[in-house]
Amino acid sequence: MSVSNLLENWAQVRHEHPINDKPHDPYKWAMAIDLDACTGCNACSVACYAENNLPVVGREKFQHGQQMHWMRVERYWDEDGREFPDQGFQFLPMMMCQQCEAAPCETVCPVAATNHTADGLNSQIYNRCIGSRYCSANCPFKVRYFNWYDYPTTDNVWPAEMTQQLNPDVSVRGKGVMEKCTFCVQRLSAAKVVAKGEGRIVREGEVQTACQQACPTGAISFGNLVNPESRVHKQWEAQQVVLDKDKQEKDEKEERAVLRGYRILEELRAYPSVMYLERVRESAV
Amino acid sequence: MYRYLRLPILLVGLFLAVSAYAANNSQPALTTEDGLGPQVQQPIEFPHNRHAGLHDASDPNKGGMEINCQYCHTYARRSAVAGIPPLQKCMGCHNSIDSVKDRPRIKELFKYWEAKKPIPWKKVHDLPDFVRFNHERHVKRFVEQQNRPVQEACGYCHGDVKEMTVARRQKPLAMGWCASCHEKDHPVTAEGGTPVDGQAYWYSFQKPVKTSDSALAPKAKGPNDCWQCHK
Amino acid sequence: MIDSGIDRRDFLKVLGWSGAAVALSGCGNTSIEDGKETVVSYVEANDYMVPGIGVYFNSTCAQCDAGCSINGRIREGRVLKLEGNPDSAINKGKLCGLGQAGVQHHYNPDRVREPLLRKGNKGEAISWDKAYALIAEKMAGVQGDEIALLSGGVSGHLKVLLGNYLDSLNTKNHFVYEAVAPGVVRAANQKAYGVEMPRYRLDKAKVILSFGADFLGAWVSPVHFSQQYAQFRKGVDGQRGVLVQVESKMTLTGANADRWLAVKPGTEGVLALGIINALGTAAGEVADLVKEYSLVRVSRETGVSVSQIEKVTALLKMRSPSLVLAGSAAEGYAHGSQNAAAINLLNQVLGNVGKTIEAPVSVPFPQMVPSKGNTAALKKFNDGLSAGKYKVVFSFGANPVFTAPGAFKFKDNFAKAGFKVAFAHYLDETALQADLVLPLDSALEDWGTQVPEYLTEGAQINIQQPLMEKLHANTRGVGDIVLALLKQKKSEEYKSYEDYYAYLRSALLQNKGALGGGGADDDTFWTDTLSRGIVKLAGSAVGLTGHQNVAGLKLPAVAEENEHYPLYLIPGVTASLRDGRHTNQPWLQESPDPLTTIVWDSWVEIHPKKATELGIVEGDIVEVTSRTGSVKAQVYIFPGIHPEAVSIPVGRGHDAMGRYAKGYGVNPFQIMDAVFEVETGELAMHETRVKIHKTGQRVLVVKDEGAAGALQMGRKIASRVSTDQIDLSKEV
Amino acid sequence: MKDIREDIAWAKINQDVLKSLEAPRKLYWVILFFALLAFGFGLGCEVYQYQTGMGVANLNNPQVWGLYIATFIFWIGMSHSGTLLSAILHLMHADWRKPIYRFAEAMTTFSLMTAGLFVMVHIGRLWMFYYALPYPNDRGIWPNFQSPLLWDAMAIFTYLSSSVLFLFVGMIPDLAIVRDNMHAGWRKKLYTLLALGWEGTDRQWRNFRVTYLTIACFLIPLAVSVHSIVASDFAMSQQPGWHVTSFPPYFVAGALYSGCAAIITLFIMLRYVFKFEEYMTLPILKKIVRLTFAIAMIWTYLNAVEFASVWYSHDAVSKDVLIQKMTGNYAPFWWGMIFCGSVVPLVFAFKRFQTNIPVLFATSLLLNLGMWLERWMIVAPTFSHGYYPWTWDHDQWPSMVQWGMVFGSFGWFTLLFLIFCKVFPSVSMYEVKEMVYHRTLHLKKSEAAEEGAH
Repeated sequence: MSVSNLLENWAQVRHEHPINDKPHDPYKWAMAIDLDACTGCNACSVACYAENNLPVVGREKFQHGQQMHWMRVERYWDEDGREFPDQGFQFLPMMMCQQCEAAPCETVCPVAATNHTADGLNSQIYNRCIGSRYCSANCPFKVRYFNWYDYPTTDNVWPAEMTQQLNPDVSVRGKGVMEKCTFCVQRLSAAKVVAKGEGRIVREGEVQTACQQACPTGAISFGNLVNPESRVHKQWEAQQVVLDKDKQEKDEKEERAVLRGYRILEELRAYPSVMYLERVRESAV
Repeated sequence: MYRYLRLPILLVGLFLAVSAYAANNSQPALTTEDGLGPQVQQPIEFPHNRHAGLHDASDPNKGGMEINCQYCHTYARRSAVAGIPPLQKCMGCHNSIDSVKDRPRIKELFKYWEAKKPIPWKKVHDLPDFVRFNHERHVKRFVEQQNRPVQEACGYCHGDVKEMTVARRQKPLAMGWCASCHEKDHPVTAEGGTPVDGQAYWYSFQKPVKTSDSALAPKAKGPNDCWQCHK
Repeated sequence: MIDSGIDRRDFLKVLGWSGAAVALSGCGNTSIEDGKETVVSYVEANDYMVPGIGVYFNSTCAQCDAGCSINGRIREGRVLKLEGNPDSAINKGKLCGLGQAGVQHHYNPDRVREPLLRKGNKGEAISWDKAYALIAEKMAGVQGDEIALLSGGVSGHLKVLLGNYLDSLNTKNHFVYEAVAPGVVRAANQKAYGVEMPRYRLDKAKVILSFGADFLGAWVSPVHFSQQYAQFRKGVDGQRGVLVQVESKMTLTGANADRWLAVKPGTEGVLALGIINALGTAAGEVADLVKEYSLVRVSRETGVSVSQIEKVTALLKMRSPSLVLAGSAAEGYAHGSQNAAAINLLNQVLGNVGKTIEAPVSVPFPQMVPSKGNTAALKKFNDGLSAGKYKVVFSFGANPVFTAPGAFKFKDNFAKAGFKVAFAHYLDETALQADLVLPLDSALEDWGTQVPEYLTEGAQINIQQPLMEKLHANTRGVGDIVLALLKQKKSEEYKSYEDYYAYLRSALLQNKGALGGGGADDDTFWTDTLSRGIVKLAGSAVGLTGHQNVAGLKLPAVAEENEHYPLYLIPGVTASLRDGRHTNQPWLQESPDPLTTIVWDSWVEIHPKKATELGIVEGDIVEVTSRTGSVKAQVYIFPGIHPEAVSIPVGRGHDAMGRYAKGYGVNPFQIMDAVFEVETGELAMHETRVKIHKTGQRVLVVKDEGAAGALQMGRKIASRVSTDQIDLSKEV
Repeated sequence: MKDIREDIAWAKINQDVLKSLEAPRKLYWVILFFALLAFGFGLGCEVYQYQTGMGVANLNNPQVWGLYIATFIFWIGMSHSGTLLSAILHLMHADWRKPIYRFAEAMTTFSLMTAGLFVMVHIGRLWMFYYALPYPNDRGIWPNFQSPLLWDAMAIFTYLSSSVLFLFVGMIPDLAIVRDNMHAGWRKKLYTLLALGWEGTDRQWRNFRVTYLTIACFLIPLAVSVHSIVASDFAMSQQPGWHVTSFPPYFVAGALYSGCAAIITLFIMLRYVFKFEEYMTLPILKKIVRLTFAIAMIWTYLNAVEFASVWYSHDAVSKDVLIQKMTGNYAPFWWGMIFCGSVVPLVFAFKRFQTNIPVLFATSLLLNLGMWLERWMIVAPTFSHGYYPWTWDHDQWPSMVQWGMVFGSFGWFTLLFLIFCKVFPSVSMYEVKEMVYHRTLHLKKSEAAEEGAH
């Protein structure tokens, strides 16, 4: 505590993003999301509401853009003058917090309510947040959601009966704090406690995020990027996407890469932990 | 002009001194008069001293029975939440202890049992809802790994329960208090990979120590990110 | 999972659960509180019941008829979340959004909690004894055929019990009604394959040509199909499956297609025959039938370009096996059977029967096989009502006042019935018209068995069991109610069953051998069954015919342009709201429609070309008028719809049901004309013609999509690549 | 024309200025009333927002800051000209500043106080704002010293405290005059206390001069840094339209600009309300107007630099934001800003308008409006048109609560300012005397020279 602590901590504050001098070990949680498998069914989004105590804000507030869904299922189509979007839509399953390694939100928070964990997550401490919303202002993906109202006491958000559905492992957020996707950190820490009790690290497949668990087509893989056995690791490797690059080597070659892994707004050097796989369309029809 | 400034200088100085002192002596004081923690009204005035207190050889009716904390509070070693023993646990013994069946508190107990109604115990050690505290980890570490006496291990946070009747909260259970322990007396071995070598994250209770065989298990003291305890 | 021998029913009774255990304080409370909250405490606890640790119980999802098995997470006696049961062959551990919202059905604040008896315009709470006595009283002296029961699809022991009850009443008037059901397709399949629902093997197909079958959204068994779809996309021996969707209004499946073909409404059959002709492999009768469907003619009638038809044909020729599906868009016309027959014929010509269309298995207990709901039943029921035939009417599992087409004037006819009893979860539109409302347990409190209509690997009986103590003391399981009513008639026969649970238990134990529990003792078998939540049965394969009689197959001439009502109204069935029975679950209301991203409201989808023609922009309130009636709703300009059609989603527009449903959106059923499919008598849902005009009002459409709409503005966000540019073989 | 009449008697100066503490025109009370009304309304809005949640401001997910931060920058900016007049011109020995620097310095202080309010108002959990202060605590946690917002808070606090000190120190000799001319009563006690025992001895004067000069020197870099740091709030972020290197000078220029415009407005008001025609003369006004014109042109230039650097960069996203500002929903406001900020000041180029009070009053108000729009146009379009198109906003119009607080802030500022002018001498008596004295000397000298020449 005291001044020595201040000075020491000061010196330690987020030197650089962790991958520069030492890779994460033993955990670095990451995702790979396959746009080709995603059907846009929204099961992941509902799972997130159920798992993370997200308030349903209702029509009025949704209209004002005050919705609280931690993940958005976005859909795009080509507007190139064709009469119909006859190659279907592109669904972006889940635009949620990308858990950036060099997160723009972390540096700007005046009270350090959001910061990096050793597992490579971008943590958000609700109780420390004062609601300056600077983090949201600086988030390129705009995936941080602010509690514009006191949802727990707002009519019809959680009527008495529905409070019983709330997950006790996740805080219910009051007004004036920022929140965002946590990669279901409550599940991660529960898994880590179990693993620690047995003196090992969390195994592949032992922990799933709520969205991943719900996804009927298995479009989402989540796991420990450090673990070479993990599906996520294999996918990132196969797609030649490297965490600490703002431009992947495969993209620098002249001909187009035959691989479809990419990260959104990679060039901003936030080093997101979520890799997406391009949607594929048959060329023969 | 100086005489007009004396008072402000004095006040500012006083404030700085007091706050520096307070920060270095970081135990928020308990506010009760007797210093034994706030009293909580429970449906049955449960005598912890009678159950867990020291055996009194001279008068068996006075002393305690030295029952291990974990005999009743079994959940503490199995779950993050300690919970409260089910009524069935009480009845397991009291069904066969005829000598005390006529005591008012035991009668009350039987009333609940016969009505099959759980006893509405009040929480004494009630952490704020956003705190993630894990009993299991602490019991495992102190009792199972370090072989410390159960009462000592539990007592770190729960105080000297064997001396109490109804449990009272003797420790502040505030963040600074948790940190004071984790930083000074009971460093936690982090599983490998916690940041070492000047490469820490925003908040760590103490600067991580680099060990020689860092590839295996670098040691850091205390939880090193906020999400360990905040949910 | 349960592994001890405890009887689930007992444990639930002694569970010391108090609802007040949840704190909502979240962030506000930063200090320690002393003695404010009560500890969750039990009277008795099992080994697996540890505070702070979730317990999982298996049950069956009741949000739709697909029969997914669920795995409910329970903490401190409260069910928190539903997940898929990995052991189920249907959903294999996955669950859709609708299914997950089941907890909101359970905890819904608008559930009916007491039996209600109509007193003028109000319901008066009465006791169950009084309610049963009242039913007995009203039933006295009423002839069997004056009693009718309208229900949704039922299966399992409930069906058996219900059948027994109807027999005891001496009535055959059981109308099984589902507002959105593949009734015509079932009939067409029966003709083409000899079964109503074959097993579709999407995962084995290399090409899927789907005529409006929204198998990823709301068609038959979407979670199962989605998993097969994922497999299909990965491909058989590395070749990624190709999906071509033919429909007039883009569904979720259409949005995922490699090629989406906007077809003129009602001409799906023409296109199918045109493709058969273009394939050139058919002979005999079939060749005769299709020979007049030249590419030029088909293209003219359907609006699909010649080159596109050629490409699809070439693809079908090149890649085999393929799978052709006839879905709700094809069957929704007066000539729906013909459409479906033409499409099924394409399967036959392509030789898919037996390859990607497999024989289903039969369930060893035919009495438990689901009675499949359809809309023809509603018509019969409605006719009976309008003739004033029924003195006592029961209704459950359906909300006909809401979902009957406006042209039926169902509400008025329903009022003609003498005494109307509704078993209901909510005071929905139908319950509001009833004389007696009996409150039901939620699916997470109730016992039951269910046999899914669409079976995957082998047959199975799904077990539905309570995941937690009853939320409201005075609700009853539907089985318990039927049993109680049955006891009124046959008290001797059923008096040994204390309740439906006892009935279920003994019924299952009686057939222990057949259910695979041969050697086990009763308790072990029962506990095992409950802990698994599924009874898997071998079942025997049903014979599949691959030859369709094409004699009767004749497609009508393409419909004339309708001067007064120039547009087709396509009711959109969305994956989350379906026919609107779950609209009162706020997660579903707030879950954006995948295609338009609209929430909490209805909309009218119009093609941009049509919109420009009519001078309409997004957010305009338009009046959509059919011969039957009109509704007003906001416009969403959407390119995925044929310019000659408009679409309004069904499921919203409730004027009762609860706080999350009432007053949001409009109900397109209200303006639906009564046009029927010629062969089956099913309601032709796509045959309603409408006109639209602007009202002059404009609103801001409440949607998730931002001001940039569906554009990525040059950013690489959701990127797309065509198969010839990538190499999928090295992927994990 | 002369800046001030040389023959004005010292006693008359005292008398005129002291009169402003007693009997202003009726208009004073009218303005005070409206200021109170506006402040009350703003206060009501804040109470409502505090209790209900920030949502009532009609802020939303991309548009998280809205008018609060825009108005915050506006007030911070306004503070700069006080320092310009009182400190910079002091060092440059521009003595025409003397009759007007006092109120300008007061303006600095009060606009900073108003700006501080917006930081509070915009925070989601106002009751937890102390987390942002670096106070020692038992948890051992500190604010994030990396955050520009924290630099901001510190810079503003330092600037505010220095400005208050500067204002106060500069006022000591005048307070002594007031003390000496006051009848016994609470005000006399107040001035006695505040005058810190000033007796006008040589030693006191010497110390006074040194202190005043020191603070002035200290204040100048502070003023420049404060607005640079406010600019850093934006420039240090990653957002398109904000991430611009030229932001700090651009902000400082904007700040001086809006401050000068405000000085013109307040000059005209004070001159009328407190009958300061003798001291706040048209020639002085003319100088300020010319200064403002120069700054306006600098601002216009920096604006052009910013647009050009975006336009010729390869950053398509930033370019999009710029195009959006010019053509999108915000176009009327953006063009309004260009009109008010770059076209309207051209009026100042005409000599006959440089002393035309009605024209100047109207123009200065327009300039202020333009500068407020500028701040809004910096903040809002980036939010509603950021990196991620899916979140582009379609409902960004601020609600009554936001507008209420913007109006309320003007009320609050006016209130503080008017009270100050009524309680303290808003024209520096001792410095006007100095000025008159110097001019007289100068006059005498030149007369003597003239005579000598003859």
